Amino acid sequence: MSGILDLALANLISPIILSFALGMAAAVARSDLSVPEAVAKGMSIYLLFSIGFKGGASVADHGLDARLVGTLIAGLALSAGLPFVAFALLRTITRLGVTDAAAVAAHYGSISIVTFVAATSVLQGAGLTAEGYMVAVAAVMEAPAILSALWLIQRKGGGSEEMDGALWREILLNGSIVLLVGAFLIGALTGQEGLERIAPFIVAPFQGVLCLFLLDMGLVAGRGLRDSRGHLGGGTLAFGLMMPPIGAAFGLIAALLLGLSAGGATLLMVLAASASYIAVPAAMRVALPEANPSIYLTLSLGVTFPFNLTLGIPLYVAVASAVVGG
Amino acid sequence: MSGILDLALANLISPIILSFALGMAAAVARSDLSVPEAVAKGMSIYLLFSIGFKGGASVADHGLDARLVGTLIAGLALSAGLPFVAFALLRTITRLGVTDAAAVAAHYGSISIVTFVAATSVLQGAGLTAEGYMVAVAAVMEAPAILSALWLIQRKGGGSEEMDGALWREILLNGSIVLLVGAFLIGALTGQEGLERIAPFIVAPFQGVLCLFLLDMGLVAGRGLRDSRGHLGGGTLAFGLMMPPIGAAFGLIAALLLGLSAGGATLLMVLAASASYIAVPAAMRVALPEANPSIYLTLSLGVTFPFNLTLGIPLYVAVASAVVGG
Amino acid sequence: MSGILDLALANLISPIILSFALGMAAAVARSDLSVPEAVAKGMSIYLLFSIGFKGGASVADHGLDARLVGTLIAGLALSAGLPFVAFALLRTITRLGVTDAAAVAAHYGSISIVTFVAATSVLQGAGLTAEGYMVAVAAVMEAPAILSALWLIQRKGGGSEEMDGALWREILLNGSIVLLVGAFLIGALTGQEGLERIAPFIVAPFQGVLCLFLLDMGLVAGRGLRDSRGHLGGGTLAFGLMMPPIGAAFGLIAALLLGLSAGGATLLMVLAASASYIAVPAAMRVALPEANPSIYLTLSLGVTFPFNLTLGIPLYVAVASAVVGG
Amino acid sequence: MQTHDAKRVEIIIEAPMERRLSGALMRAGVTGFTILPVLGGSGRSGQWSREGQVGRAGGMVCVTCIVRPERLDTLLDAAFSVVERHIGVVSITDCQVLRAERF
Amino acid sequence: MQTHDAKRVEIIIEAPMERRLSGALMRAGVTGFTILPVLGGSGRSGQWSREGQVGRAGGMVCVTCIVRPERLDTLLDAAFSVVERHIGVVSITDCQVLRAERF
Amino acid sequence: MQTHDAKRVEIIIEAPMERRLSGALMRAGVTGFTILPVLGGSGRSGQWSREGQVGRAGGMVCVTCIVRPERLDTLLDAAFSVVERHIGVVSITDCQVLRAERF
Ligand SMILES: Nc1ncnc2c1ncn2[C@@H]1O[C@H](COP(=O)(O)O)[C@@H](O)[C@H]1O
Ligand SMILES: Nc1ncnc2c1ncn2[C@@H]1O[C@H](COP(=O)(O)O)[C@@H](O)[C@H]1O
Ligand SMILES: Nc1ncnc2c1ncn2[C@@H]1O[C@H](COP(=O)(O)O)[C@@H](O)[C@H]1O
Ligand code: NA
Ligand code: NA
Ligand code: NA
Repeated sequence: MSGILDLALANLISPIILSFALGMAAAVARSDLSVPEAVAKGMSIYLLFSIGFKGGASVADHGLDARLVGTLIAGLALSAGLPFVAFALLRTITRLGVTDAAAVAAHYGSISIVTFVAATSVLQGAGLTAEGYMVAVAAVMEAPAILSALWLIQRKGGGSEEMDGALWREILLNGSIVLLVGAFLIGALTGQEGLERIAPFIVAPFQGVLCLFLLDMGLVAGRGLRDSRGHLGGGTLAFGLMMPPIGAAFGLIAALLLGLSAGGATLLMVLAASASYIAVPAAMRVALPEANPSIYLTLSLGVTFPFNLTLGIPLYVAVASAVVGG
Repeated sequence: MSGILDLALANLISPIILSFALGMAAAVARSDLSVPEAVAKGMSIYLLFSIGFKGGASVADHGLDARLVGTLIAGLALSAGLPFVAFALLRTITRLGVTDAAAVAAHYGSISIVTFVAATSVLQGAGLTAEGYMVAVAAVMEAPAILSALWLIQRKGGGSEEMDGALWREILLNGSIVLLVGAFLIGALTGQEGLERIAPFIVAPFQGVLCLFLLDMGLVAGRGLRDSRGHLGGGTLAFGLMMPPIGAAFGLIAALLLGLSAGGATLLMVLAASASYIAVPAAMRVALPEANPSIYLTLSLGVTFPFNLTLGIPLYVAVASAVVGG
Repeated sequence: MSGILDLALANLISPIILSFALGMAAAVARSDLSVPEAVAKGMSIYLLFSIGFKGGASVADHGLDARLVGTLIAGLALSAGLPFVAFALLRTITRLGVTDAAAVAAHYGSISIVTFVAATSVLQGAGLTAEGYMVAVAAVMEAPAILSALWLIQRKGGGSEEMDGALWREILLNGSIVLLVGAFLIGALTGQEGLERIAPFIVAPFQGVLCLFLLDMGLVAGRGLRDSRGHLGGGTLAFGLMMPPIGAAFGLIAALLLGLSAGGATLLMVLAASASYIAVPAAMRVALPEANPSIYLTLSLGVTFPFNLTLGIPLYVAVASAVVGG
Repeated sequence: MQTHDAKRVEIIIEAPMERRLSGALMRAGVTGFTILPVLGGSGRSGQWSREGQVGRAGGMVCVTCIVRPERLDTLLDAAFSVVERHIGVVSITDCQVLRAERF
Repeated sequence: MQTHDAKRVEIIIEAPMERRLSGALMRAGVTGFTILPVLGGSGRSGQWSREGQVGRAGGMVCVTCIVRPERLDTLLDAAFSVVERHIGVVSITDCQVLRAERF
Repeated sequence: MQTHDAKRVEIIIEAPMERRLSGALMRAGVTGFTILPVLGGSGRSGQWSREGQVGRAGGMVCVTCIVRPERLDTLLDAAFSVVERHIGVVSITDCQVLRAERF
């Protein structure tokens, strides 16, 4: 128990969390501090490339694990299934309509890659390693949740734009998925040798870039919270804090069934627990324009993301270590 | 004496000064070389975060110095007092009206953080260390000068926009102050351990980023000089070269009274000698729209900044070392 | 022979080529992956500064080579002369008119600095070193080709905007030339000592930045190819693949006459073989607005650039090593 | 200088919808348009700014089309089919153009 | 397609004044506007460009508001109270809008 | 509020030509204009977007000038001398301005 607390505390006073907190505080205080959009996008490209490449290089190094295919399928199932759990919970404890509830549900089936990245950095600090292919699992979990949400809407009689080919293409080939999978393949092809050539770029400064990126995330999340004060009811807020551990529990069960390492189990929990705030919102604006963006964005970025970053990740590490025995 | 010359020469042929000179030359020759605004802003975020964090980590390491509070107060006093000196000098040797003179004076009471950053890097080259909290002093010196300038205007009968709460908030919570102070606190909280985690990002490449940043500063300063040729009278120009050593002298006196190290004395001189070109101009556009921006911007960025960068800093280092005995 | 194949293969599965391929694939698949323009420009500033500085520092280190002047003259001659070769070839094997053929020819006399940068990184991998002043040669080769092309047009009766002073200034002082030459001079002035101060910025992460930059180049080249499908005839395409080895042959002859090292010979071949896609297109839009940009851009960036990057460079390395005996 | 009557249509629309809008315009035979970036704005769905935007998904762009008056209705129909269920603003101004053969 | 008369007001103003302008508009009940970035320009106070700007403090932005004709004066009063002592340009154009209920 | 008639000219032109255009405007005595960035567009020479642009050489910008009606022809002549052989679009709208002494 004190192990969890220590881990949580160490996590809370790490430079990356404090950078996030600084951003949030600056936004809430209405400071004009801001990171240019292009720079924020540049950093996210850096993080995706780096995390993908390192995952691929690690797969090249350790060889393919028999569990790879199973874990990919588990990821697909979690992403497709969790929206139903989220939807049921939302319809029970909040007053959201079908459309808004389905839109929120789509976000919680999908994943937040920055939460994933932060978790790998906590794992590293805790001396745990994870299966390299977990980044591929992250990639496959981005999209299926959207399909489930649209199916939910159709069945419940809400109106959604028809799910045309253009939208499918946009979702499946969205920039982050392509970059993550592409970098993973490059890492897998060039292996340890390739990694060494670019390690001074993608490994050494990684934590520092993550700090500045989280500073910006804090700014964005803080502004969102500030502007939407009052828009979120208590039930909705509670959902944003309850759904992550519920998702994580499903992730843990899958990890145990698959026999993942403690590190791998943590990451699967993190993926299940986290909520999308890039790919899914963009898809929702096209497919479900009637859903209110300030609800799903504030929940996912303003409530669930900070929760996972500060308390969630250490909790999942502790639970995974205790249960799997890292 | 030859020590000063050596130092000045070593400073002049360092990559950072030459990068600045390259930018100036390119601008004057009307090359289309330019650094995208977003990238320049990204680099300044990097520099502020890095310098703040390192200051904080150094305070965490060396413990709190009894002089901290005294130095903060001295910084406040310098920032609030120097505008009066500058105003008197301007009204004596130039033909600027009350409004323009007050606007210029506000810039010279405030500080240029890039000059400060360049000075820390010269100190490092000279093997001197400074009190880590000097970055906090830099932060408190940004704003008071603005108040003095507005007070001057009101007393002299010039008209200025009323100094409303919104403007105060903007000045005190402007991005650079918040980032500098925030990073300082993060550094102080996470200490040496935090620094080690992100050192490959904020320490190792620092000098190189500073080169590119000064390249851009040179471009901007050069364009400003080019476009304002003829706008600045001889007296105004002379002010831009005389005020820095005068400010530095006040800084030195304060440093001696406080008993700062030679490094700390240099930095306090640099802060007093340097002139703002980001926070104060923005505040002036709102509060003193009648003041001519091309006067204060050209003076501060086109005259004083290059002077400090090339000759001022080595001079201050030499004087501080001689007087304090570094 | 197997040496060439090994080299080509090692080149093909290096992270930088695979990053380029990833970008191309993403663009062809119409993914919305994109690198913000400001970030791409920031990376190109980084690459130019870094390559220029390292060249200068290497000249400072090894002393001035008697061949420097000769090589600069050879570069000028290649840049001015190759457009005539290209023009003759284009008029023979394609159906392009005088204006379009001359515009394309200008691109092939000029150079692609990214191809040059990629080649230095392949040389490094192969353990070859080159004369540091080759970056200065690259700089002088940017512009003369434009003059040849405009002369060709005038003689052949095509109409071109008069070549006014403003255009000359724009071409000779364009950002990349100024930055490359400026950084070279800074490197030469500050030498090994200056290099050491900023090596963690300009040396260590270089390969990694190059990966992300080539990812963007791949995206841009891929989009260009995608959008111009059908616009390029077979003859034009053939030209884009034939001209690089022809240019390289001229480069090799010059290198042999000058007595360059195998590394230097490779780089001169690469410069002669590569085609501009930044400076020359911008000049053509001003001076030859009637020339169709999609022809010269697609050829240079969509055909010749990938060819050189994947097959050309290893070929030139192998030939230069065999002939010069590196 | 010889000028010709034309209509200038300005459509402010969510960035993720931009590809659909340009597709619809092309299909309706409107092949000339220009897209400007938007920094921020305010409307019935609240205030937003590019940098302060939650998730940065929902930025907007401003698409300007200049057409001959007789093509206005085709253009509006095409544009409306896309913006119909989405937030955004469509405005039309009378204008004059040089080089009418280009439109 | 059914269109309605409206007024399109374009205000070019210094970036540091933008928050004040949007505040004044909101207070005057003008809740719909769009802000475009400006790259550079020229006027009585000289030529400037975003990248070549000394200090980058003084960039400008372009704020566009579309309002019903009867709200024009309220809008102009609000805008003028902010730009009065500052540099900047205010222009008004007649236009037509779709979906008038949005304005 | 007192307004005055004016003309609003909008010129969409290739970025490498922008310096020439502003030079020509200045020489013709048109010292007030504003330059907006352009993200992308489509025309007879095809579709392009700033990020997807081959070589990024050929982006465009949008130059807006507001002038007194009697200066319109001078402006159009100056602008036309630059855009004549180049791609680009020139449109003119009637507008009203505040603070006419500024134009
Ligand atoms: N009256 C208006 N004038 C100009 N732009 C507007 C107006 N109304 C809305 N907009 C723009 O359209 C976006 C969405 O509007 P809305 O659907 O009302 O939230 C806003 O963020 C503004 O950028
Ligand atoms: N006549 C005009 N047409 C368009 N924009 C203008 C005009 N006059 C001024 N501007 C814009 O307003 C800014 C400030 O103008 P000024 O106060 O005249 O220096 C300029 O930099 C331009 O961006
Ligand atoms: N009818 C139009 N309306 C708005 N912008 C246009 C129009 N035609 C062309 N443009 C712009 O001008 C650029 C060049 O046009 P073009 O010369 O027709 O290829 C396009 O990429 C658009 O940005
Ligand atoms: Na999830
Ligand atoms: Na000062
Ligand atoms: Na060439």
